Amino acid sequence: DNKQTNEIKEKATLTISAAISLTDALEEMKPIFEKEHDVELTFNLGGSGKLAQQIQQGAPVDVFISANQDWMDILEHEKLIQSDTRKDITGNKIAFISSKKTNLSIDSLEEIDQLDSVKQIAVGNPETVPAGKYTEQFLTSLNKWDELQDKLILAKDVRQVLTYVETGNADVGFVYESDAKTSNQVNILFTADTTLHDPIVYPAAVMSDTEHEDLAKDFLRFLESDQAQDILKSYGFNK
Amino acid sequence: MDEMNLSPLWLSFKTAIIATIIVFIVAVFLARVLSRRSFPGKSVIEAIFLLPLVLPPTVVGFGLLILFGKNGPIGKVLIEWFNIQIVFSWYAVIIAAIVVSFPLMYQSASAAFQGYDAHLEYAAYTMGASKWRVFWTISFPLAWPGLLAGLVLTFARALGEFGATLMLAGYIPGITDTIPLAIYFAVESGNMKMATFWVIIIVVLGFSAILWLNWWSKRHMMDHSNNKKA
Amino acid sequence: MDEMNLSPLWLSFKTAIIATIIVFIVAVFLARVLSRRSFPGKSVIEAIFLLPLVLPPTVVGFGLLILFGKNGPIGKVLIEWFNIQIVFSWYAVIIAAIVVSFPLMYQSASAAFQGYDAHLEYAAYTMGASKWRVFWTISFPLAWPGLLAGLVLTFARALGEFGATLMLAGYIPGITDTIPLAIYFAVESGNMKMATFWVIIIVVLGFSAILWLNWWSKRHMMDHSNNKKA
Amino acid sequence: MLDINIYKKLSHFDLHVQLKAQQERIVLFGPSGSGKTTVLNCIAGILHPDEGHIRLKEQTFFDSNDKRKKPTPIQKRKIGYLFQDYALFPHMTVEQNIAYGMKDPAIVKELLDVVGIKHLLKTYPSNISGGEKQRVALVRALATKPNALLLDEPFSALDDQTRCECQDELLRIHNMWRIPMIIVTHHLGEARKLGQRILKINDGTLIQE
Amino acid sequence: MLDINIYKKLSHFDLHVQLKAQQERIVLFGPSGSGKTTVLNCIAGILHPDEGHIRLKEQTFFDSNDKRKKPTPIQKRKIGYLFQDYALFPHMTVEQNIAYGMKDPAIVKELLDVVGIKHLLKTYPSNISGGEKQRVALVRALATKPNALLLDEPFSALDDQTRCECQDELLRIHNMWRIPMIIVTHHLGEARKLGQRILKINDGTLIQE
Ligand SMILES: Nc1ncnc2c1ncn2[C@@H]1O[C@H](COP(=O)(O)OP(=O)(O)OP(=O)(O)O)[C@@H](O)[C@H]1O
Ligand SMILES: Nc1ncnc2c1ncn2[C@@H]1O[C@H](COP(=O)(O)OP(=O)(O)OP(=O)(O)O)[C@@H](O)[C@H]1O
Ligand code: MOO
Ligand SMILES: [Mg+2]
Ligand SMILES: [Mg+2]
Repeated sequence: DNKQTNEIKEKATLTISAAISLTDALEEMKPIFEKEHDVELTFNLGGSGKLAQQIQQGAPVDVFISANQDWMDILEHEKLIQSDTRKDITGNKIAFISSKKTNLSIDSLEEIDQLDSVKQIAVGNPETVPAGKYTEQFLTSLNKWDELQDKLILAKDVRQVLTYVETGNADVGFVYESDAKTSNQVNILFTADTTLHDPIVYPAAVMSDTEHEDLAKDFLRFLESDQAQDILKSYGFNK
Repeated sequence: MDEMNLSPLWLSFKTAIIATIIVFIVAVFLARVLSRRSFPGKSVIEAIFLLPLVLPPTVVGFGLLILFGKNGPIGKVLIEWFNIQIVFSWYAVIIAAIVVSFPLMYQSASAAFQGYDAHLEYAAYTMGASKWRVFWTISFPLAWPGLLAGLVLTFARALGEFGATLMLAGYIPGITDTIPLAIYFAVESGNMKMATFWVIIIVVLGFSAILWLNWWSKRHMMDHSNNKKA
Repeated sequence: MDEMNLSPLWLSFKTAIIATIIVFIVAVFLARVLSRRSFPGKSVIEAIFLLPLVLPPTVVGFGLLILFGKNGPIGKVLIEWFNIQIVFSWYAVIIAAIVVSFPLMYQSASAAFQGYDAHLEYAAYTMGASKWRVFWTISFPLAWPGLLAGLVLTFARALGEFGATLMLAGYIPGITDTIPLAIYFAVESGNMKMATFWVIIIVVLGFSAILWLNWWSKRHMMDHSNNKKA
Repeated sequence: MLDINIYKKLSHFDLHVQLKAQQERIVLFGPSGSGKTTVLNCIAGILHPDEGHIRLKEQTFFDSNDKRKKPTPIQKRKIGYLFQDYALFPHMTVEQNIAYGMKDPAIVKELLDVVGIKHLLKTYPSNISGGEKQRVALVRALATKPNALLLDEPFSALDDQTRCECQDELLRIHNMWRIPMIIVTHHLGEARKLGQRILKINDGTLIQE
Repeated sequence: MLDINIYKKLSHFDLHVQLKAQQERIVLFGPSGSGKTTVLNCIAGILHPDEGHIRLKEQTFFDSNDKRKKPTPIQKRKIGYLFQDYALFPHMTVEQNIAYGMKDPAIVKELLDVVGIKHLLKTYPSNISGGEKQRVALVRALATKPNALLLDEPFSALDDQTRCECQDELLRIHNMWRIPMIIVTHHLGEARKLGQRILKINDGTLIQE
């Protein structure tokens, strides 16, 4: 009896493990959704791989938003997510950036051959960083990847790429467009043609063992709403 | 920086202190028990204690996640018997801090207990003092300089712990967001002002704690050595 | 696991050893100079030495990047004068390992030099020994148990260093891919076999080094204390 | 009352000491390195004989024939011991050193006056002279009001006058307490003055006088 | 040859010692705590007087009137010192202890025989008796062939026979080297035997005999 009243009083808490690049957008959505649903949102942010591993080890998560399909596939294969709830909620582009301080003049894909003149190129490790994987595909389709091997600095995440470019230690780098927009010290020289790499999508799904299934599904629905999509766009995400 | 949430400060402070106390007690006890003993395999045990230092914190975190996760051998028991969920909770933050700082305290304490003249303990025994009393009144104060060094290292390491915490405790604002995690996420989201703010806070916090510890030690534990040169 | 590249093993080994040697020399020297002196601000200096321990390694790495980067105050000079590029090179790996493990050695050494009877040094001086000789033949061996503890901590920490290395050195296969970096990327990419392989390698490497160090110390530095109980 | 029979291999000779003492003062007298300190250490429980037994009053501290019995730990033997090298606690003041095992504050008060270290109570052992240390160690050993007393060259660092006062005080205390005392000394006059029985030891073997 | 004038405030009295010594043996004789060890420490350079001077041969070790001059460091004074608490190096064998500052191996060889510690050469100081330690410290101090010798109660832990042999040896060495020696002792017989001059000290002040 006593227990019940307690449960009613306590607001439900929805734990959302989300790719770290979505941090700012999610923070902006948080109060809106919380108000509509009388729920508290808790974000657990990190690299998609780390988040997936936490889920594999039984971390109490309700919703997972990954920055790539691979980890979502693994979780789906292990039946840790509800397959029917899986949706691609947004997307991103690969941006080619340089420091504002340099006067590099690669303004378009056609001038990419000038990359030969730069010394160091920062890119996410393609084996672990989705943005790196897409960059690899992009450069491979231009037949540049192998040629540039010796100049590549592999970073553990997109943020590290940004840091290298911001501090001038790498001349140029490849990051998500959304990441590039968080920094006011880099220029986006151009964005990669989306046809030259796999589509960059952010799949989301409700966990199999969630205790708040309805709320979780509401949250996924909310992510697809115009309001949420506008917020995502303002941070550089595009479906 | 508009809406400054100070919870990481309090959380980090609380965590570092509690972890330091627990590590201190356990490591000093183990070091004392093992320091004057020699048996085959002792070196191996001591090397195992150093594991969390050799492995990158993320890997330590991964190991802890496997142990304390819902399906892990320890995590399972804790949930079934006590309904305590470790992952993503404050317990996880504490556990991570304890595990990574333990080797520092153990090594320091172990050296400290070898450093003084065992004869003095015998002298205390002849005066009828119990083992417990001899430990507290003779061994402990004589080993103190080394123990203090270990304490300082332990506190600093617990305060700065990041990799294992992130893995085991996740980054959950208000619950597991210690200062190092706050710095990391501020950097990740490009908020350099926020990052700098937290770096300053953690440095000030670490410094004050360490300076206080040194001051306290000089006052209460080492007054005899101050007099030495008088 | 098909095409196993063993370069991280050699790189980590080399880095840990060189970093340990450098840290040992510098920290022991500084600790000795400061341990028997007291001046205002000494505590503050010692607290600064602890900074790399309090700050998360990534932040330390960020700081090093600012210092040693192409446009950093030190990095610039090195490039212009000596044409040495630190960032993304093996130097970066070494520097990161040195910086993060320094506090461990300093604290241990500092405690060790306070731990023995200074009278014995005077006795050596009356026999005409120079400062240098007294240091090597008296102070150093008497402080050895604490120095050994510091050495073990330093080596383990240098071997396990990850965050600052990754930031300053990047991940460049064959040049800066130490074992901890290899483990990290294996874990991140879900290649658990590879991760386990490297974890085993680093544990074996760390253990062998530490066991060897303990064995060597027992043989060459502590033979007198073995005899104590005879 | 005190009954010991010690056999112990040392590096250069074997120690073989057998003695029984009532409530008397026994002086152990012998050249340097003859095994005197080793005997005291065995009685106190810091070392153990290879063979033999050690008994005080009804208690058996050590008995090599009784395999089940472990040696009584030092702290249960109630034996006062003035160490040859004093073994003062460096982190405690003279006062704290003396108070550490103190059972009889009255005795201590008297002693402090007689042996002349009252003015040093608040000082640390590293800041007092050799003879002062020795006197502190003496008071500390007596303060525990032990069942037996072992004194290893208790007055070797004292000048004749101080030594004489300390000896007299020791005799007075013995008259009061009536406990077995074993006193090690090199000083023949001292041996004659303090010993009700003098045992000579040489290379580990007793030569009754 | 040795010319000292020391003024130093101690906690319970002031030390004021003035003495000149040619190549002679001076005994410093006085009650426990009277400042004997402090005098030796000042000469050796371990402590410094508040005022006064210390000179040996042509060298000035300390002079409070000469503000520019820093006290000569211990290791440049060439003064042999047997510490009251021996100060043997615990991590070195007896042999290594003696070899540490050895200048005169011939003397050492003779000494080892006479004082009877030859069989202990490979042993560590923690494993030898009190009197044995004292003799090691004596040999160690003499081995350096110093310009002056300070002995702080050099024979206090020795039995009469060993003591006598050691005293004779010391006299023989003094005859050979002809250096100033300052010997602290409490033993009147020893003072008479060793001292060409006996200086009594009490509460820090000399009383010429
Ligand atoms: N800790 C030890 N380990 C091994 N041997 C020792 C130890 N202490 C002393 N010895 C040896 O045992 C013998 C007896 O030593 P002990 O200390 O009992 O002599 P002692 O009669 O007290 O001499 P002293 O009058 O010089 O103090 C000596 O030969 C000495 O070298
Ligand atoms: N390290 C020190 N610091 C301060 N005071 C000291 C120190 N050592 C000794 N004293 C004090 O100085 C005085 C003289 O001490 P000193 O050691 O010179 O005496 P001593 O004549 O050698 O006596 P003993 O024969 O007992 O060794 C004593 O009152 C003592 O308490
Ligand atoms: O946070 Mo991610 O998974 O590196 O885009
Ligand atoms: Mg003895
Ligand atoms: Mg003295």
